[in-house]
Amino acid sequence: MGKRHLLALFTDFDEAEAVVTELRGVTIKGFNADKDMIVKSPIEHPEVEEFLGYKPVRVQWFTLVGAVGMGFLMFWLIAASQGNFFAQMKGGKPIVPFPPDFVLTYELFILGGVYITVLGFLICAGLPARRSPLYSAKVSEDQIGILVQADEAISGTLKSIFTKHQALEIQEEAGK
Amino acid sequence: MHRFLRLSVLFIGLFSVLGSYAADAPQSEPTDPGIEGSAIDKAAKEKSDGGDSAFDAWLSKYFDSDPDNIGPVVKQPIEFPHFRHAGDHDKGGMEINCMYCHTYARRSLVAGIPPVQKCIGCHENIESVRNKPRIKKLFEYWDAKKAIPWKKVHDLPDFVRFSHERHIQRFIFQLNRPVQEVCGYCHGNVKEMTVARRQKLLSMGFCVTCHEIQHPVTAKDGTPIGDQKYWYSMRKPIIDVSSDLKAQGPNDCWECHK
Amino acid sequence: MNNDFNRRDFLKVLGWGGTAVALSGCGNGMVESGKETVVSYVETNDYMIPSVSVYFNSTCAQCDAGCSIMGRVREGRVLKLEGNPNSAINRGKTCGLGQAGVQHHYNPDRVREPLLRTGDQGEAISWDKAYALIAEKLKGVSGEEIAFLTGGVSGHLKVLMGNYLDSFGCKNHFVYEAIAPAVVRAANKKSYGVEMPRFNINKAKVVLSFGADFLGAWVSPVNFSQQYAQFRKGVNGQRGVLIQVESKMTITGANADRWLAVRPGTEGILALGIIHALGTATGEVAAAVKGYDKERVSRDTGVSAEQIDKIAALLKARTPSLVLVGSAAEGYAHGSQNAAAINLLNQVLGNVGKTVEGAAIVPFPQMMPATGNTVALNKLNKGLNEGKYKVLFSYATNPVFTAPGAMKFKDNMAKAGFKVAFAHYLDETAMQADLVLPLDSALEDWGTQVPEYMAEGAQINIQQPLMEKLHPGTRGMGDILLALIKQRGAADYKNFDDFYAYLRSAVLHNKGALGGSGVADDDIFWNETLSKGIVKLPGAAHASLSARSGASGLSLPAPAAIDAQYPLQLIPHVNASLRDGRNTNQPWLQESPDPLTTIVWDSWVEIHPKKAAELGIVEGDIVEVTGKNGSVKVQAYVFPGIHPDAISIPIGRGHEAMGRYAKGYGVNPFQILDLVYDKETGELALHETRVKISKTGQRVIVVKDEGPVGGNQEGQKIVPRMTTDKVNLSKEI
Amino acid sequence: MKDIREDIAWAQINNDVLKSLENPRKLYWVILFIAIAVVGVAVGCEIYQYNMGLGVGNFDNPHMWGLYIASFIFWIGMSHSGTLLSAILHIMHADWRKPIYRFAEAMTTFSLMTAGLFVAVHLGRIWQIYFALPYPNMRQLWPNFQSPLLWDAMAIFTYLSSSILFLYVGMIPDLAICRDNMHPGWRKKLYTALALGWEGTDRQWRNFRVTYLTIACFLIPLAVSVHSIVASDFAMSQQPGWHITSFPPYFVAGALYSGCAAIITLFIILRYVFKFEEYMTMAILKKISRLTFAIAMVWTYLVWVEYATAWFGNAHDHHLMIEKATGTYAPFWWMMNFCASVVPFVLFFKRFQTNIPVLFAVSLLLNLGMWLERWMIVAPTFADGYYPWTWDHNQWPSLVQWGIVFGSFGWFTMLFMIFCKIFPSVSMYEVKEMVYHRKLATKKLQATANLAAAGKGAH
Amino acid sequence: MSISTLFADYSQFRHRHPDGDVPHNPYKWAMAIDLDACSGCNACAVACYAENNLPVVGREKFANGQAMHWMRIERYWDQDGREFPDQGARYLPMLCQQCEAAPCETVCPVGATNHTPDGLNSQVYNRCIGSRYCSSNCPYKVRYFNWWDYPTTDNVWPAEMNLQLNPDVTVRGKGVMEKCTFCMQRLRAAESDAKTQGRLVRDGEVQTACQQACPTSAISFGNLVDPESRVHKQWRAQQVELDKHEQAKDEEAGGSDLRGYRIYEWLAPYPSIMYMERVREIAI
Repeated sequence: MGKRHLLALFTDFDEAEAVVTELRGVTIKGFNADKDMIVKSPIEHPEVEEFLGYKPVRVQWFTLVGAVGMGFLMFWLIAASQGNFFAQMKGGKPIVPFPPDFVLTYELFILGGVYITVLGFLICAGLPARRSPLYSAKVSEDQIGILVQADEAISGTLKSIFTKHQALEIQEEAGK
Repeated sequence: MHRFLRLSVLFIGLFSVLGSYAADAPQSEPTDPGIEGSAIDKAAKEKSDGGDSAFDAWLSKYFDSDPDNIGPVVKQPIEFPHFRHAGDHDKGGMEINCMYCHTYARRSLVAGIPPVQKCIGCHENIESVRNKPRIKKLFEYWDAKKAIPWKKVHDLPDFVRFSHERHIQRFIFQLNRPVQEVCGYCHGNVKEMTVARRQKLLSMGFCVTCHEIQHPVTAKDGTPIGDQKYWYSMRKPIIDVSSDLKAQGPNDCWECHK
Repeated sequence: MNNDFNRRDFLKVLGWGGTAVALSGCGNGMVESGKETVVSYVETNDYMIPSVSVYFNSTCAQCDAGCSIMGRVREGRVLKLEGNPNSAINRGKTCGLGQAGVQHHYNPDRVREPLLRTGDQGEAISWDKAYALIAEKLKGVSGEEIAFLTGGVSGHLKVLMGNYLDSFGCKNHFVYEAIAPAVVRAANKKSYGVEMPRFNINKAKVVLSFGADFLGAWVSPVNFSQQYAQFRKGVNGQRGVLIQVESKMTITGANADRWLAVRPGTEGILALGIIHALGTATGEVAAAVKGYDKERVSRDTGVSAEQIDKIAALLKARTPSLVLVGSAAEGYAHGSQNAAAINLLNQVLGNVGKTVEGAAIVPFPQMMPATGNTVALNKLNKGLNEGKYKVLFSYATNPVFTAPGAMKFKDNMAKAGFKVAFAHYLDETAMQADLVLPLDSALEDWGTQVPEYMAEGAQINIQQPLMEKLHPGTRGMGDILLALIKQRGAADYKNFDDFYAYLRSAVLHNKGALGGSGVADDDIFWNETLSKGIVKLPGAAHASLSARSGASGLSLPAPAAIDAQYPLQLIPHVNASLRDGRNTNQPWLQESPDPLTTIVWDSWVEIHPKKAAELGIVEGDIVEVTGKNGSVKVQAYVFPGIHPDAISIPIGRGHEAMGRYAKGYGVNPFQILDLVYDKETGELALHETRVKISKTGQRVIVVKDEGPVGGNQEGQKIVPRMTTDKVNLSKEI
Repeated sequence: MKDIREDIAWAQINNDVLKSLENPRKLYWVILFIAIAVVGVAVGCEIYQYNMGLGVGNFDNPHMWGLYIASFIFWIGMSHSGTLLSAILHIMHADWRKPIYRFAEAMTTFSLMTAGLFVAVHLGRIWQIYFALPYPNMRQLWPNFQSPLLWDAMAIFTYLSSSILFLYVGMIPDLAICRDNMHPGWRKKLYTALALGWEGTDRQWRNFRVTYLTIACFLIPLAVSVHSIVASDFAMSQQPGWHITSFPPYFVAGALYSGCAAIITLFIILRYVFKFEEYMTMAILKKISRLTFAIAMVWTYLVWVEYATAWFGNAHDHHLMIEKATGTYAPFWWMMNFCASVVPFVLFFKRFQTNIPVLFAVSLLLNLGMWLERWMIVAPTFADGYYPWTWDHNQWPSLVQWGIVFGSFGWFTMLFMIFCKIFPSVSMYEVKEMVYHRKLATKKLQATANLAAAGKGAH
Repeated sequence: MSISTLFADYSQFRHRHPDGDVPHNPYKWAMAIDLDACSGCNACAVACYAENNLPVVGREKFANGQAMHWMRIERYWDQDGREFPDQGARYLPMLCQQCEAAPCETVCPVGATNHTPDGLNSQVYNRCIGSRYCSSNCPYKVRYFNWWDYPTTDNVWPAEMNLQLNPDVTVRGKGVMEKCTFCMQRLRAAESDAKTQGRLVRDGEVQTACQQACPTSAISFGNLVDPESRVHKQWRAQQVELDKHEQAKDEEAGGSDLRGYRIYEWLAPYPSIMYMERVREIAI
């Protein structure tokens, strides 16, 4: 008796919110809203995150490490290459001139920041990801999708909750 | 995970393709009419062209700074047996000093090729090998009073000014290093070759790696070598544990680039 | 094997390693194997080290000053010429002209084998054929019917030439130099008793030069330049003063402390005026200068009266001084008088014996230089016109280019039966010849040379090959003459197989006189001589100067009134590097900017700003300069350093043949010269041509080095200059 | 006048934008064709120059640099306003940027690519350009980290790659939309790959927001630094007319300026060829025109600062100043001042702020002016540098130089047009957000209004 | 790479000649040119062509301002609106000033032009990528760029002319910058000989081509560090100090009575060539 997926589509956020709050409220054995429920929306929507409850975002940490690490490393490499490899002397200038190196460090600090941020984004957002079993192109158009994962036994109850809130459409994973 | 695997496979493929493209094409093996099937000759040949994979050749050609980097085999008018002249006694050589023939090395930019005169000078009196094909050829040139068109084997780019004189003077006459070692540092172990073949990369990196070493600028007894005790190069000399003065080789673009 | 065999073996080219090296410049940095061949020899000597260059001494043949040079030879190629420090003439220095000697040698436009004219183009023939041809043409030709035209020649070549002509009993050896100081020589002869005394510029405190461009192209520029440097340093901080009197500023004028733009042709008057102003003259000199009071002189010459006083005062105050007379003063119908008057000034100032001395004499009169003049050219031209000459030899001169167009030399030359040119290039004269015999370059040939102007001590310069012949087809002039003499069956030349042998035996023959008396072994002496490149003659006698004043019969014409039709005086000026045009095919010289206008690769006409404004001419206008004998179209350059009544076109460009670097660049002012001759010597008066100038409407951008603001510093401190009252030279080393 | 219709249906948005990927107007193809032709010319010139040497560009001593460097700066400058719209306005929550920032960002990317080409074209030995890259090599040499040119290289690389990432990340949700609606074919495959399996789940959106904001924050200082560094190519040198402290801000302002002008141009073109009237509305155009006018004034101020610095500076600067105004380059210098300082006053008038033909002409003039400005920075300093002997007033760029410069415009247009045809040049999801939030806002407004009305009624 | 090396290097290479009183190298090549002796005859320029394989660009390219004369003679007139320049011209041989703090060095993106320990301003042709930034930043405009590929251009080095090329000097292809090298090939040869013999180069042992040719010996060249060298004496006599950008003597009231000066000294590139002003006689 395995898990099955249900995808319900809603026209606007108010209904979606209602559904979500209800699903988080109800206690059905074998269904944990925080784990088994995913909300899909066509636009970036702050409210969704509010009524889904707080979930931490860790991208900034990547940014910090990337920027500082890359900047520091690069300064070190540049300075070292100037000082320790074949010396190219410039009249009246020190062999390791700090001002130019700072300029370069600045650029590389940003470079590292951006790159690692994107890397962090991919990791945190789990991209590139496998497509979930149930997906509707409507989600990328104008409808809110709520994807739940539950035992066949309780799928009925979930369905009833969806229908109660005028779900436009409920898709169901084909049985095994 | 599999994504990264694919990536690495791709890269390795790319490298090896490039490598096989960039590495030198295999050269035709020169026949040695001189001493057919003599053991050392064979050994010398194997030595002088150690075949390695295209990829390694390419890698060492472009990435290593001082590995053994085998140049192409050069076909010379006479296949001169270095191992016979300069080789060790026990291997049947005569241990002739490099600078006996390459006599310009200590006083000129180039090591130079001895005039035919010089070869004849000895070979007139060596009857035993007089009718060996190579010697015959030599005498043909001599009788025709023609210079032998030797091919350059270590031909540096034309904008490079390399002075044999300085290196010989410094390492052989001032630091009393053995000749074979000094010459061999760049030319490889010539005394075991037939005709010479480039053994080292001789790229700028090859030179630089050596010029960056802190060389002793005082002879063994601590007396300064020439005027080099303080200002041998751009970097100030250091005194190491053995309390003799060391300084870096000249690292000035115009020392070598003309 | 004896030594000079080695030398020649050394000069042999074995593998042009160097060339390959030099030519492929900034390739990528990979090491090659088996591409190039090593430079290797069959036999060597100790000094034959690849990549180490050796210097050999010889003599510069770019002009007749006779500077000694050292050729840098490496891998069998001569790479560069330096001055020979042991030569009293140039003391290790060279001029730009001398530096370009290698380009004369390596010139791609050299003639490479004998050419026989067939119709319009020449056909290459063998030397034997050429000699045979000459022999055939000479058969039954009497000495009077042969003309031998040369430039200035000296040394053993001259001897050989003389002997060759004697073998015909031929007296027609015409020596012609287009821009020789012939009038000055004559004047000197009159006033000093020698043609070319020694001038000690370095001993003089004041040098008053009447158009003598001694820093540029006059007589022996390198020697004079060195003297000039010492003269500027002066003794204990007393810096020498240079005053230059001329109508067109030369490089010497550009370095003068005072440059006087005198009305063309009135230099002599100014000289007399100065004598008058000095007031020290007595007797016939005083009588001669009586009429020349300041007012008149300044009226005639355009030099202000107080200027004349200043000069006189200076000449009084600072002795010894030196007065020089040069090409600008001699180039007039009354050139001799000009020169005489100026030399007179020298005598009045008592410089003779101090700054003007007798030069040392080489005790071999037959080797002394045969100096050229235009009288000879005239004579030859007349003869050719009358068809007197069946055979004409021409060597080291280019009359078709340098003779005034009005002489019709080209046409007259055609009247000679058979014309042989010993040529280096196919220049204008060679183009007219029936047979062209290619010569070795000066760096391939043997010879001796005796300079006309002898700096301290007498010396004979040795010329010797610095490298193997470039072209097997060429021969040395000496070898050719020797061959020709042998044709005449002169018995005493049988045992010389080439000119080298002749030279060697000739030198060894008077070893004693040449300072080799101490040396027993001939070979040693000979090799020493070659290695020195100079034979110094110890204790050679010095000519003594006669100090008699040439005041008698000194009559200077008042400046001619401005001719309405041809208002301007044309001054063809001599460029230090191109001279009479024999060096024009050397690109370095074409590209080295003219010192005054910085113009390259082209001719120009210099016009004073005032005159230019008058005629509405601006820089770059193509103007037509028209004289009685034709006209030339040339770009205008507005130039302050010229008298408003004169314009100036440089000599040396405007070739119609000679080679890729000379042909078609610029115009040739010789073509429009008037045939006016100096009254006494009969020399062609170069500066006497009168022209008019008119705009053609075209305009070009003048190809020159100076920028749009010309010689303006825009108020920056780039070349400041100090006044003598400010500067303290004694502090300097 | 609203920035956008609020009752516009989201599906409608999808359709309109996706249409632009399918069937633009004919004009699109005309432009693309012309662009490619011009690029062809430039490639020809470059090959000729490569074979013959730079002499064919008619450079000389002292005219070492010519149109190439001028155009280089111009293109770098062009890139900046893209960042202005997409990053700065994003942080300021100016949501009217949303329909237009996508193509502005694309403009940034492609003008940077064009600028990069000029660095290469300018070199005497383009085949050795890898000498300038800091990588461990068999020569054991490094580039000279002191050289502003190397800073340029670094900065441009950073800027280019960052903007590409920024553009891409911002495009992921739209790519998902394309993926969902595109009929099967290579494009669908492309979108599927690029969309990285985006499904708009809450987790994805959450991280997306933070990432996008972070990159935006990085881009702003980056953009400023990039053009300051380009300015320091000149300011760091000693030459009169270049060695001026106010150059970095001056260059940055100029960059934003020319960029905004370019945005107006492209705005008008895209609006027409892709029938984006719904989204690229007059109201937005008006906002851009005002922004442009403001920046124009900033620039004008700074250019006068520069003139003052030169005028009261040392003799050489002073002289150069006079030469610019009266010498060989005078016509261009005056035209530059006219186009860049006077013409913008047209935007001062309301009626022109929405008049498309006028704006189009004006924007082109502004760009011309800004290009001239760059040229007037580079060339006159060579003509009248320090050393009077080498002054040279006769040098004139040859057709080869001009050909390559014009070609660069073709190159940019080509890339840009191709991009707009393949990727949505209007950000669909953000327009949706815009519409959504605006609708909410008006709802709230009405609600309060009704409340107030009701309250009155209760009285 | 250790931090100690790093900071050692930071200070180590900063020296100019001399560093305080102690020169950090036995050689500092410098020149002194006496403009009072210079007659502007161009011999030096031609000698330079001969020594350094300079291409003759021909008339058209010269007209385009693409001439390659490392050594150029400049002729200036007095700017006092007289009818005639009757006090002569002023000649200035202008060549690379081999600055101690050269503006060209710092800006080269690939480090093709560096400072050598003996105080020259090296230009490495095969490293140059032709960005031409160095020349843009040179106040004297004495750097010349190969706009064309001269080795393959007609009549630059035709058939035999190429045999004259100096093997010790690279022939530059298209797209590289070049400039006066103080005849580096001669210096290096002399230095290496001296080293072999364990001594320093003697004064006068090595000459530059221009100096050797100069008929008036206006150019003197040598080692500024060697107190016995002629150049050193001249610089000292003229009270011109290499590492100052304004000389003490110029501060004196009424100016100095010495002739030595350096062009654009105030820009502080510390040129290695001292010129000595031309003198004008007032007695005439």
